[in-house]
Amino acid sequence: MHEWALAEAVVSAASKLAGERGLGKITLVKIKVGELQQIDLEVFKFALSQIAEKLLPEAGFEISVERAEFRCRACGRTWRFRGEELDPEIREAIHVIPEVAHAFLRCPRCGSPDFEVVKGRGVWIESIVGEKSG
Amino acid sequence: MHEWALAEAVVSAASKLAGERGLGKITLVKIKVGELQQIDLEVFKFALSQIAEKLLPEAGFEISVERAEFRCRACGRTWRFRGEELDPEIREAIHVIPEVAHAFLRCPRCGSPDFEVVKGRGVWIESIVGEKSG
Amino acid sequence: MIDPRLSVIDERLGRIKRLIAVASGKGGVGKSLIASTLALILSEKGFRAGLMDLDFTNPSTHLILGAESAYPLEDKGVVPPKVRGVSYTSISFFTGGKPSPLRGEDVTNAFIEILALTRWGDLDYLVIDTPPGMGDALLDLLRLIKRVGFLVVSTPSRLSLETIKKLIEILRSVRAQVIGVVENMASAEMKSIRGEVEELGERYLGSISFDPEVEEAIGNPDKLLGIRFAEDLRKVADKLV
Amino acid sequence: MIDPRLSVIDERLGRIKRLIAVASGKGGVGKSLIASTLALILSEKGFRAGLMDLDFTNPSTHLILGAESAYPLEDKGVVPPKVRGVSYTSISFFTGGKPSPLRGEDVTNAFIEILALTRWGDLDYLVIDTPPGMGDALLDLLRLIKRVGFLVVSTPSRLSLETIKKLIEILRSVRAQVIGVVENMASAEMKSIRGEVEELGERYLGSISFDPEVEEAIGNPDKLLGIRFAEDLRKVADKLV
Ligand SMILES: Nc1ncnc2c1ncn2[C@@H]1O[C@H](COP(=O)(O)OP(=O)(O)O)[C@@H](O)[C@H]1O
Ligand SMILES: Nc1ncnc2c1ncn2[C@@H]1O[C@H](COP(=O)(O)OP(=O)(O)O)[C@@H](O)[C@H]1O
Ligand SMILES: [Mg+2]
Ligand SMILES: [Mg+2]
Ligand SMILES: [Mg+2]
Ligand SMILES: [Mg+2]
Ligand code: NI
Ligand code: NI
Ligand SMILES: [Zn+2]
Ligand SMILES: [Zn+2]
Repeated sequence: MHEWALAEAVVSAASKLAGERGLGKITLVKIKVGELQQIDLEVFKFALSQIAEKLLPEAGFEISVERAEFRCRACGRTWRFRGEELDPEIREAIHVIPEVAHAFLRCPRCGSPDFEVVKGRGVWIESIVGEKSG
Repeated sequence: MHEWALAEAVVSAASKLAGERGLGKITLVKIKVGELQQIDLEVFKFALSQIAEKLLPEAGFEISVERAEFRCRACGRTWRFRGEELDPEIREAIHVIPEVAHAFLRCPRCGSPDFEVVKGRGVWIESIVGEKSG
Repeated sequence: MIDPRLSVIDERLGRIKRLIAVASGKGGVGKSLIASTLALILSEKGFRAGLMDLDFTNPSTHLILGAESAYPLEDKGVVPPKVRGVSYTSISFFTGGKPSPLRGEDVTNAFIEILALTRWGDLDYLVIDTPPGMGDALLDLLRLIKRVGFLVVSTPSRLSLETIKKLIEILRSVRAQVIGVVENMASAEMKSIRGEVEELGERYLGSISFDPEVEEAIGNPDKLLGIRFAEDLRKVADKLV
Repeated sequence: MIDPRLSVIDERLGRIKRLIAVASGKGGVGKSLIASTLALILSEKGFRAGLMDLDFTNPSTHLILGAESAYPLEDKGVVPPKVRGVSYTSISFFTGGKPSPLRGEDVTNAFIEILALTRWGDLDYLVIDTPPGMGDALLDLLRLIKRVGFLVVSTPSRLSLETIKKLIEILRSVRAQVIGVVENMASAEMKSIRGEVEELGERYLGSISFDPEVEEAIGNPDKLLGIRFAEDLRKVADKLV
């Protein structure tokens, strides 16, 4: 479970952002999670709430998951990630470092490992809502 | 002068595009040229007209130049290309392969060669206008 | 927006009979030395030979060929200069020997630019020197030039052998042509990888000895063609033509 | 949209006293062997040492260390396993030895992911093995870890020397710390590059002989620490600590 490490990153980035924007408190953080990360949302939410307790005590977190989509650079074919069909070890590896998908997945049309993750990679802060300080 | 080679590429791509879209003839090709390419527009237009004579006899060409802009990945600074301040040999090299800018240019703030060409690279077909065949 | 350069690549390479990429995945196994000398040998045999250096962030064929002052002619495109009979192109023409750190997307762009502009004309062989690793240059080579064959280079070392196994696996997965494997820097102390290569189902094209005369011959094609290294490589070349 | 991973990198590396990247620009000069053995030597000397393999498309430190079965613990992040006392991380944990062709943007993403997730804890030294070339990995190392020092490796060959000159020029232009140059695979037949290194104004950290026992020691840290290669490298390490 490295959801905790990602939650730390989110809280740390959100607090920095609040500082930059002169927000005294943050009330909402909107997060987008790529499907490829295969985040355990319960664990992630729990970690966010624990870590935010000190740093962003009034923040709520809204999380959406973006489905993963690949596009082959060799033949143009697009397709979707089907984590449930993969070996658990491979899923776990992609969960930690999504780029290792290039070691395990191939374009279903032409067999190329040269595909782009068009959508569904990473953990992103989409927006924060807060109140100006002072 | 390799404007001729680029003009050949434009005419060849435009004819293929016309084929794909079922256009019997092309009347206009809109081209965007990045400043970094330092294209001689007179030579380029002449080459386009010569090459198009056979393949796209009814096509006009509209060319716009996009100014080049760099952004440093190390410090975020953005700046513009100043070709006129460079040694002619360096200009010529960048004219042929714009990426060699990374051998000669540095971020004016932090000295890094790790910059992105945000705008002003390449020769692009923006759009074509034609008439459906049949 | 459409990048028109992609439309002319096939035409620019259209009069080249055979394209041979020298690759390994590993650095320092002798790819550049073999690519450069192979082009010289093919030319010596009377073929029209070309050499393209695709190791953009660390080009070295110009040093091996002593071609630091070669420069192409711009004539309706870029016409490769001839270096001892070999039509030659390298990014070093344009960087003038300055360091050129490039990210993957820049490698892709520079490669497409070179492919779109270079007028090779009629060639029997175009030898392509490739960088180490399995990154943008290799993937673009596979994406943009479908009919390239791969001459895989390995030393006898296990680290090199493991790397070429991976390269061959990737080449097979995209149905690229693997011409065979050349073993370079062979020596009495090191066990040959011939058995492993044959077990992989690939052709073992021969072994090139570690040759202490290589270093002195760098920068001097005549000398290069006269040493043991070239003699060993000629036997490999005979299997290709 | 903001990538939150960048916010925690400094904190994750915060309790590492010194970061040493082993680099050359050229492949096959012994970077991976030196990086792996240097980490072992530092640990042997009683320092808390770590090793990060940044050659994502051709990792080899796991083969050198015989660490094919090492796997990290996931505990509020990724905790590097210890390999003979060295806290170790490599993409090979996750690729399981399969080929991993990655474009530059994937290298960047995987690197940031590893930096954001890995809990190194307290270390005296983190040694970083780098890939050949001057591409995304090098540029990201410079961009993301400002306080890394570079241990430059070269063989006596002119091709290698020309490459490290370029690397050093780039490192200087961004004011990165160049610790010095190690000459690897020295032999009686090859002239040392000591003079050239000193002329460049860099510290010559010593010479490591070509050692035929290296090949047999690959995969076996105990053996590796017992051969001439390690003996020569210990003298280099003494100058670093
Ligand atoms: N058969 C050989 N005998 C002696 N030295 C060699 C031999 N093959 C290559 N070399 C030397 O080994 C080094 C690496 O060769 P190079 O062609 O640059 O490898 P690569 O292109 O794979 O990185 C160079 O210094 C080169 O001169
Ligand atoms: N001093 C040395 N003596 C003998 N062999 C060496 C020595 N240094 C490196 N090698 C061998 O040279 C090859 C290249 O070394 P490696 O560490 O993989 O280089 P790099 O990481 O720079 O590509 C490997 O087979 C390695 O075992
Ligand atoms: Mg992850
Ligand atoms: Mg151009
Ligand atoms: Mg090379
Ligand atoms: Mg290495
Ligand atoms: Ni996890
Ligand atoms: Ni020109
Ligand atoms: Zn495909
Ligand atoms: Zn900058």
